[in-house]
Amino acid sequence: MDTNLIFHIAAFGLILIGSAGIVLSTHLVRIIFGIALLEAGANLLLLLATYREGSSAPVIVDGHIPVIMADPVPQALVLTAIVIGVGILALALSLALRVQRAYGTLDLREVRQRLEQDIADEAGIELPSSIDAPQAVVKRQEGHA
Amino acid sequence: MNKLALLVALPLITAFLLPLINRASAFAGRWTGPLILVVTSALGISLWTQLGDNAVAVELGGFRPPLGITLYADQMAILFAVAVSLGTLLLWPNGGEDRVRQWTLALILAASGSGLALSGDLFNIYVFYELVAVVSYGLIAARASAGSYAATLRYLVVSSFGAAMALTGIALVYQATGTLNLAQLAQLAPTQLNNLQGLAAFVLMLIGFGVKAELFPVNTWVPEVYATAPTRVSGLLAGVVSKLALLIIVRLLVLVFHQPEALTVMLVLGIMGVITGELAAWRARDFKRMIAFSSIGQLGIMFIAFAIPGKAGIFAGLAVALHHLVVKPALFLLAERWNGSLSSLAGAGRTSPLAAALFILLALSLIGVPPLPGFWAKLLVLVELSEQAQPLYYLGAFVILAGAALEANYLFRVASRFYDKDKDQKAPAAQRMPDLATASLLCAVLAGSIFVLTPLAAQIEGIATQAADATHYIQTVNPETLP
Amino acid sequence: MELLVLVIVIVMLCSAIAVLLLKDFLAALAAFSVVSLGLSVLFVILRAPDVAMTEAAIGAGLSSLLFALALRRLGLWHLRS
Amino acid sequence: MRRISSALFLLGLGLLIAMIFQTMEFGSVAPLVGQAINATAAEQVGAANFVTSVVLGYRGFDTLLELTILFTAATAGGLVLGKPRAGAARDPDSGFILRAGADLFFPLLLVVGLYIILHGHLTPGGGFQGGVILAAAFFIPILARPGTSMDHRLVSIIEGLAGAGFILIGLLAMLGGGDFLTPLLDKGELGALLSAGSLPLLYIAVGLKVGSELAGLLAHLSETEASD
Repeated sequence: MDTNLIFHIAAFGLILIGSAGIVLSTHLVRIIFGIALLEAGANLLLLLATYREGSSAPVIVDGHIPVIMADPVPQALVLTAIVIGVGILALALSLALRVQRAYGTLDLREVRQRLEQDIADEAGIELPSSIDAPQAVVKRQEGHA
Repeated sequence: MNKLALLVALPLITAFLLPLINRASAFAGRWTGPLILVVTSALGISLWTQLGDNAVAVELGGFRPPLGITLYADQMAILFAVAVSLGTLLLWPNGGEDRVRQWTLALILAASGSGLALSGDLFNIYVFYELVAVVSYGLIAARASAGSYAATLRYLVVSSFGAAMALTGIALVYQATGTLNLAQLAQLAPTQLNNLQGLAAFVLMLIGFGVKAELFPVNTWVPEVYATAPTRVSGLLAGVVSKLALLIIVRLLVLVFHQPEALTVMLVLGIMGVITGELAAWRARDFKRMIAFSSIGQLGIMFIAFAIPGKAGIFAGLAVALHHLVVKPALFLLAERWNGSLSSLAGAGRTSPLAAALFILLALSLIGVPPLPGFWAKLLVLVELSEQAQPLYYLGAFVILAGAALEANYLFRVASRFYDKDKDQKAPAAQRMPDLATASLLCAVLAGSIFVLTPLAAQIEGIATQAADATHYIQTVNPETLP
Repeated sequence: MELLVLVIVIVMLCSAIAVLLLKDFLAALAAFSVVSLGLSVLFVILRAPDVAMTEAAIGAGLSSLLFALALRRLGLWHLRS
Repeated sequence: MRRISSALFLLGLGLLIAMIFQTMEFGSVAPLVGQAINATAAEQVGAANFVTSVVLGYRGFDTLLELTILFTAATAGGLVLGKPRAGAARDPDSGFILRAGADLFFPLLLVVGLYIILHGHLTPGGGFQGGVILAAAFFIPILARPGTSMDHRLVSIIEGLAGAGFILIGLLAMLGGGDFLTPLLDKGELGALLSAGSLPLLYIAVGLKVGSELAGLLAHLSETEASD
């Protein structure tokens, strides 16, 4: 098998697994894990964009200039993307702490319900009459089932 | 002209130093931020007047494109950069506990918004976009209520997903072309991105940047965030930031992605946005979420308009976008005190007659009643849509008309509540002076534009012509041809 | 070389799935670190030492530390005793 | 309902990726910009590590924004987590070994971090990697002694000045008539410690900024009271 193909499978695999984690998980921490995995996959894909086998790292050591150097641009981009990712990760975890403190749960469905309730309370309307009414009813039925 | 970078650098350095300035003198801390925004707005306007028909490009770091990062300023870019600065100034955060942090964030929002409008490098756009996203999280969570934390976290999840998708799209573009400079991409696109991979990259970036532009499948955050964020922040996000995301998508369409399928995808998603947004707004029972959903509908109209190929689409879309840019922040300012259910607004017309009058003016323009600017913007979109003479574009026109009918229904339902006599309920609180003054100012701009409609339209058409001209972009940036 | 890459990729993808499926969050965090470490080895193979260092320091080190702190504060450290 | 739409969404994404996989020609296009940079970076910027040339030279603007994102995340994190309550529940004491280890590690990490930052233009590594190590150096003692807290005033002074320093170096170039962020100073001899013009200065600013932001974020997270 081609090495390049394996690398791409890894990148797209991480992207798919991360997306699945974000879309299908119901626990907020799990969703944040999904975001981190998705970002890792995207970073790998970006680095692979112009990778060619047989190149060497884009660093001149002791005045020795390699014949084929790897493309330094995606490396710089991935560097940037990794640091951005960790900043957002920290913020996401801080928010998760706050949400848990406020609602006592990190289950996405419960958080959504409490959020709807909060918005409805603040506006002074009954919850079932809100726009998400059909969904809320469905959710409750799922809960009973 | 290399002062262009100051539009980003000045607010940024002020933001870095603001906590220190505030520690030295609370007075200086209070006024430095607005002062800097006045300076950048003035700078932007002076750059605009120098600009004329010739766009300029600034090579950051002194590296010739495509090696370095380029800032590209045409009239459209500077227009939106100034809009961000002015918008942040008008909607300067004034509530909550941790004010210095909020002011810092607002300054960064002004810097990153201007940069987003000006940037001419694909990855740089991504970084700016993430910066705008992180700033918005901070500003929304500044409300410090349980709901705002939960809404911010849900927004963060959607937005991070979108950003990762956009990054994937950028990786695909880089894989196919080996460059990130938009001008050089415009040169290479016809040969190297005019294929399925290019289309996939566009769809990924559309999903990614569409999150902030309230694009149909990735707009689940909109009602929650606008209902729980501080109203001024909601006004900024819906009014200004969403247009910036749209601006990027338009730039990408003009320069890089020329597939007809790309326009079709945008058209379909825009139609879905209008349908879902207006229907949800019609069913909404509280004021904030009503205008939040109506904002999804309006942005759907913009997506439909920008899906019209060529200059005509940009002209029409820009007209709707500028109209919405003025109307939506004003509506959110009114929502500061009218944050309750629609039925609790009974009698608001007597407690705050000015606010009620402003709302009716805004509503009329939003629906598109002549002679208000909203009418002309919508008319423009409808005319251009019908000229396309294709079923999907006719459908778009029909959906916009049906949406206008729904809008008329729900907005007038609210307006008639204002003058209801409901003995059981006490009338809602009167509007606060600063909010009312800002909203009046925006309404004055809206009403004033009726009298200068012809020159204004000519001006917007000029901006659109310039923005739609990919050759002009390439010539201005003038990237070196690499072996 | 090819075999090495193949093994790393398989381990990484399995760990990534484990991150989402493991009930115990601490175990999920460990699996996540494995993904990050595998990724940084891949970066070395891809001739990107700078990125590999950053991924090891930030992805495997700092992110895991952030997750660990958050799990501790969220009370998820010992989900099953 | 939500499950179904999520599954549909994932299916669409999977199809999109499959389509990309089908049409993508791996490694077929030459790295246009990358090759040009590899050919001219040594002469134009003067750093032996070309990734550093890109990070601080060609794409220095990205790096400034990246620092801003960290700053924003730290500011927003502070806004979200707020000040810790006095007398909040603390973690149990960490024991002698970790404390002694922390004391031992502190100077070591400090030196390693500074070394990596200062050699960023010569060898792999630089402001980001070194900054993370600096953050660890200041954070591990807190982890070892749960009672102590970080001096947030100092952190905010360092982060403000380091960020402003980066921009000021960029603005200085504009005073000289150049463009924002143009590298300054003499490029020196390729591979020497004092080379690559103002790049090492920028990396010091980056390292301090990254270190202080991350240390501040970590401290904020760990100072929030434990929930159990």
